[in-house]
Amino acid sequence: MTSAAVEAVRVHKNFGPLQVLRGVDLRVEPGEVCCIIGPSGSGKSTFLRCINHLERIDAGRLYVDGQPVGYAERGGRLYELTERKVARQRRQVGMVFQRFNLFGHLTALENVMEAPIQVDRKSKETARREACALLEQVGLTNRQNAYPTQLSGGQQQRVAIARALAMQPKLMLFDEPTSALDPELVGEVLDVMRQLARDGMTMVVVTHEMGFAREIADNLVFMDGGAVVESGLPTALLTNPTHPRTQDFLAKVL
Amino acid sequence: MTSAAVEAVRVHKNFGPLQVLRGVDLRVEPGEVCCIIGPSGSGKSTFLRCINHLERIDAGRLYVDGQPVGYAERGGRLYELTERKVARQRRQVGMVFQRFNLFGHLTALENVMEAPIQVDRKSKETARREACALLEQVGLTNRQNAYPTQLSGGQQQRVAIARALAMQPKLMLFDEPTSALDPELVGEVLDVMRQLARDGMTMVVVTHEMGFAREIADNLVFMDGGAVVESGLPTALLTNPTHPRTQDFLAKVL
Amino acid sequence: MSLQKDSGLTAAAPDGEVIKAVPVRHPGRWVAAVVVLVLAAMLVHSLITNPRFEWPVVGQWFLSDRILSGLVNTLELTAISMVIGIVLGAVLAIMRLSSNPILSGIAWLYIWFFRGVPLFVQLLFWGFISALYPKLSIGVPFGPAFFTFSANDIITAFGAAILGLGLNEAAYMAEIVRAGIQVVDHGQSEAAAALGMSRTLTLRRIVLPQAMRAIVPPTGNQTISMLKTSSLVSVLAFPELLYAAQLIYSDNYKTIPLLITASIWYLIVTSVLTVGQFFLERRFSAGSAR
Amino acid sequence: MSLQKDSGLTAAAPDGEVIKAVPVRHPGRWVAAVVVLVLAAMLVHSLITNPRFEWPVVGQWFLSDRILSGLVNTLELTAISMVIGIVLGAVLAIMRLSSNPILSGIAWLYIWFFRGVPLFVQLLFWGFISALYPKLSIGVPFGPAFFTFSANDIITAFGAAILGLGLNEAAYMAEIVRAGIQVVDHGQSEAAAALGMSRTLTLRRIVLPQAMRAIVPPTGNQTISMLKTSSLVSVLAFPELLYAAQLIYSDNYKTIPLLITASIWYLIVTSVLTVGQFFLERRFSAGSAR
Amino acid sequence: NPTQVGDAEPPGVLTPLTPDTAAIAQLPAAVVAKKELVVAMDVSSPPNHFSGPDGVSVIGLDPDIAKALGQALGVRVKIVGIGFDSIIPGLAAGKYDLAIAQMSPTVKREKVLDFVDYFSSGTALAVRKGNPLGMRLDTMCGHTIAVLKGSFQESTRVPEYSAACVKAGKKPIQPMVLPDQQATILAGIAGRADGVMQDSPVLEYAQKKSDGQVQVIAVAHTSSVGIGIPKTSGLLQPVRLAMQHLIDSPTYKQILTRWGVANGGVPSAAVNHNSD
Ligand SMILES: Nc1ncnc2c1ncn2[C@@H]1O[C@H](COP(=O)(O)OP(=O)(O)OP(=O)(O)O)[C@@H](O)[C@H]1O
Ligand SMILES: Nc1ncnc2c1ncn2[C@@H]1O[C@H](COP(=O)(O)OP(=O)(O)OP(=O)(O)O)[C@@H](O)[C@H]1O
Ligand SMILES: [Mg+2]
Ligand SMILES: [Mg+2]
Repeated sequence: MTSAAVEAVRVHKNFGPLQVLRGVDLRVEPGEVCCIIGPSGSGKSTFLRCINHLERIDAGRLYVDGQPVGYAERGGRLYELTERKVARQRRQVGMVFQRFNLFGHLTALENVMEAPIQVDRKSKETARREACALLEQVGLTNRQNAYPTQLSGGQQQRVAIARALAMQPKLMLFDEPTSALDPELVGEVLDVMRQLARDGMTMVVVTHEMGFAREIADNLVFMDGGAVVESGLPTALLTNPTHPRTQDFLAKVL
Repeated sequence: MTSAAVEAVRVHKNFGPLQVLRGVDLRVEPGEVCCIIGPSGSGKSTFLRCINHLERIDAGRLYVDGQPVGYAERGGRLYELTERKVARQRRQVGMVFQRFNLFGHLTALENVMEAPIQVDRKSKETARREACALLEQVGLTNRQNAYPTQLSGGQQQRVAIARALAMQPKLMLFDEPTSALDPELVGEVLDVMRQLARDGMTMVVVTHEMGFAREIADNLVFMDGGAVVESGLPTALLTNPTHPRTQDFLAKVL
Repeated sequence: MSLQKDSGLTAAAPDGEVIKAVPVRHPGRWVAAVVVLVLAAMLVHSLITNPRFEWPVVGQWFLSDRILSGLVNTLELTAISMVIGIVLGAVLAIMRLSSNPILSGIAWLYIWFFRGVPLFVQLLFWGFISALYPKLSIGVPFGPAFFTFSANDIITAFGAAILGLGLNEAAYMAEIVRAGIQVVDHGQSEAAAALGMSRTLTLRRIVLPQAMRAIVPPTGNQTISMLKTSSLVSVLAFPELLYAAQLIYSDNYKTIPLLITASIWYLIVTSVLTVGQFFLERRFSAGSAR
Repeated sequence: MSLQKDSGLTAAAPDGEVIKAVPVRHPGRWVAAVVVLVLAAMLVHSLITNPRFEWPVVGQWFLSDRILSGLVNTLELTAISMVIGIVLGAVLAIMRLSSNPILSGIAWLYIWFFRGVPLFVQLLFWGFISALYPKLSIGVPFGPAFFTFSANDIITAFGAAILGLGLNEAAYMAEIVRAGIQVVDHGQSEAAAALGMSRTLTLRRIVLPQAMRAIVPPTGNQTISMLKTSSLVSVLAFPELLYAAQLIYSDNYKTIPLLITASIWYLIVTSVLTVGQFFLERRFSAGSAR
Repeated sequence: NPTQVGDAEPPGVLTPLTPDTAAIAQLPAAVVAKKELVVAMDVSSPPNHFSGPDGVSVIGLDPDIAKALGQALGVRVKIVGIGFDSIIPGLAAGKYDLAIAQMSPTVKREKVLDFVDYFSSGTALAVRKGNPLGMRLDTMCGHTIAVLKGSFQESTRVPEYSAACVKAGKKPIQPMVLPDQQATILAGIAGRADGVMQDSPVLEYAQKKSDGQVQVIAVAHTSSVGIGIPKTSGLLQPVRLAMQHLIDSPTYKQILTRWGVANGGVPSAAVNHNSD
């Protein structure tokens, strides 16, 4: 059996007294597109951040590609990874943040080129070529020399997507990647993601757009109160939710 | 004839060589809800920011409540307003920013209370009472003592809405007020806004959610390339766009 | 919003295994720690055993009237001139950032001049302003004078010290406050403006509190530095801590123990200020991600 | 994405009237400007006409060898000790922010000690270390020594000055750098981490460049301050600018004109540094909203 | 609050000086009016002028001379202990009337101030305990000698010795000019300097107080030091007369003896008697 791309087993995460994740169970197969929906504050972003070890989980087990995230497992014991090894683990995982977090002192193009040059040690020319191609893909060629403060919300979001893709990760974590995009662009981003899916990239996508989820997801997950309530094929889940909380949530979709 | 709540006459705005607004014409009647849709980078946010004089326009005329924004008109000439008078003008206009811009050093509750106390000189108790009521309306009672960095994206967005409403402005500018919200909450925010509309508040709402626009708008405006391309009743515009650019845009809506 | 009430969904299922991981070993750091500790031990050992430090002399002077009154003078000078420096510095920083070229020009000139001229010279200037301007007069510029004072009457040695230290400090504080203000995200003042807050109000309630994170540590530097800088006023024969020690050893030639005495006092005051800085920083880091 | 190509929509319509507004009048500011200008004019006038300034003496010494060589020494001292201070300070700041209690403890101790002890005492210590430890030895701590040197051979006066100034400066710079790093939004390092950048790389490429906006102005302060602070090394008989002037007037008693000479030089160097600071700030403000 | 003469008097009885009517007659009107002379000196150099045990008063040879002059001139004397750098600006500012601070008259300095001789001292060479380098006055060539900034040793003695060295084909002396008295002593003790050259009373006092950590090994030359008087103050003549009056009285000897510098007397109150 090949190991899952992401496997979460009863993952718990607290912020002080606040229990944010209360036993998340999830399995994402390689090459699968998994969409997570759920109400605001249900812990979707926190879960994505845990997958990337930006937050430490408090209990449970979380594996990416069969490896525990942030730890090495030997003889049933967990050993913290050194910072360098954590970085290497993260290298395989791309992330688009909900708040974008573009590097403020770099232009759009430089934002995309930075990691390929510094982490992958690509040459400047190669990095620039690839970055330009990515920016073109998301329709930003004409704003590539603007700094993040000079970009519109949707432009920033597209740079964030391009920046994550530039590292050619095996697994992509998208946190509401189309929240600032107009319907036209949502369609374009969807195209990009379909292409990535065809190329075999695994994706975990938090989204509020049901149409988007329906279009792209292999597996749709509904989270609430820090746990996975229900999951399944998008068409099935969206049309025939079994759990009352899911029914409730979907009933309110416009 | 009463003056329009917002009147834009051939408004131009450049950032250096980049012409962002190229003659925006728009009239919003008092009590009207005007939704603006349009592709990313078309100048929607910039236009909202101009209405609040956060950006200076370069040409054209922009009136709020019959007064030129940021200027006094006497004898056909424009006189810059003093900073104090600009502040008084802005006091009447509420704004929810696309990036929220919550005050980082204040909790959710303090964010909402700050302006009523400092600008309107309300007592602490009154301000707190009203703020709590607003936060309850957007479903945030349990997180009211969290700082912005401790809030999820959707929670931040709701605090931003509550903060703007706390000043009881005559005109509200919403820049994608539901981008980070799940469908359930979108419905709730829609309820809040409907109530505001019933109470006679004028609103200008930039949004990417067509369903939302259809539900709430009295007038729907399609912007592209820094100008208003087409406007009209939402049902009419969404179902029978006349301009090819609008048709194109709407065709791609999922 | 079901997050707060226990949703019951996870209660039934067995809980996840709590993460108990073996931390990363950092042998290099332990070696560093041991090296530092050994060095510190050697230092302390030699401090205690080296007869040249003459600890009995330190003990004898540590609480003497002369040292203590010097200490009080130092604290007084530092406190007053830092207050002047911080307040005036904040005003200058705001002027410097104003869009008005006149205000920002004046502030620039002030900062340039007072950072440029050595404090020592400034102190002498204020101390002996009467050498340059024996009479100060209020009146029409280049015209008749209405009142005339003797400069020596107005500016005492203490006044000269405070003027010199405070005005000089203001120039440095202005740069620190300016840096702090500039670092605060512009979106914060936009949001405040959109709520109808005036520029002053925005600065006071929104920008400065967030700027404090960048302002406090360098201000701590300046304050601790001022403790020691104030010893320059010895040129005006104002007996602060270090000068008191110098006067004592200039007679009894116990240079090293007396400098140690003064240094211990400076370390004590620095410790108190460092603790104060810690609490200030904590207070102003509310809401920041770390 | 039709923004860039001219959409043709607005071309046909007549263009909006360009905004030409009468700016707000600020009579108060003009009054302030006039007052400052008049004061400045009076100051300059009195500077030029007051015979006590003895401008001819200033002119005579301004380019003299002794003053110029003092200036060169000052520049040298300032440059070297600021480099030591900034580099060591950055290292200390990073140590201080490390999650490792050993590293951050060592940095804390360093900062506490070197901010606490007066620079004057530190300089005396390094300069006259042989009065305390005539022999320095390398060997087993508390055990036998392998090599033994005379302290005076290792630490020259210049070396002592650099050590004293540089080590002291590092403690202050550490606080400045720390403040700068802390101010950068945590999301920036998270984004870098998510891209697989190591902590060092993140610091170097992402955090520090943005921290510079908070770091540069206080560092400008420290550099300009160091220009003048370095005159404390006169206690090591090292003739920098101010001390050179003092030596001259202690011989010919032309105190005021020689202090003016030195001050003018300090002002000139400060101007150059201020310009440098301006360009550095501009360089690091790329991408910031103002 | 500048340091003033308090009650901290060292042992030894001084006969009060009688007023000198001739000198009083020449006092400028301003001084007569305020009946006070303000005398500036630094406070770093025992036994000449240093801080008394109370930390406030200035005691030593120079304060005693100042007080005696006050008695001769029939005015109060206020003694201000101040950093050296403040003395000249203070005189120019009219804050102080006179400087009695062991100033050696030179041609350059006489352009700024007038000087009336009141004392003379030799130059001493001191070294570390036990004289490990075997220093002598005639073996200083090539060695580092610590001197005080602005002292006669700095301006004249060491350059003279150094010139002699060069003339004899040896290496010149390396002067090490330090800003205060204690730094010169410390440089000697620490071995930073091979020897210290200072006024003999200063080094002898240091030898006593430092338990012999510095050791005076030679005393040579004598030169006079003067009371510094601003050129336009009109005080030159009255001070000269009063000083002569003091020199002629037994009080002068009593003062010198009291501070252990009995052989430092000058025969007359010479004006601008520079040693260049
Ligand atoms: N750093 C933090 N400290 C304390 N509480 C936090 C922190 N980060 C998140 N939370 C809380 O954890 C809960 C889950 O947050 P999270 O960001 O994961 O929600 P989300 O599902 O992504 O919501 P949204 O759809 O609104 O983005 C929220 O209640 C939030 O307030
Ligand atoms: N401060 C600025 N400096 C330079 N260009 C800017 C600035 N702000 C915005 N722009 C540019 O102006 C154009 C319009 O921006 P605006 O934010 O108004 O777009 P928008 O319609 O709100 O788009 P979105 O839907 O993506 O938020 C964009 O191309 C953007 O890059
Ligand atoms: Mg989220
Ligand atoms: Mg926008």
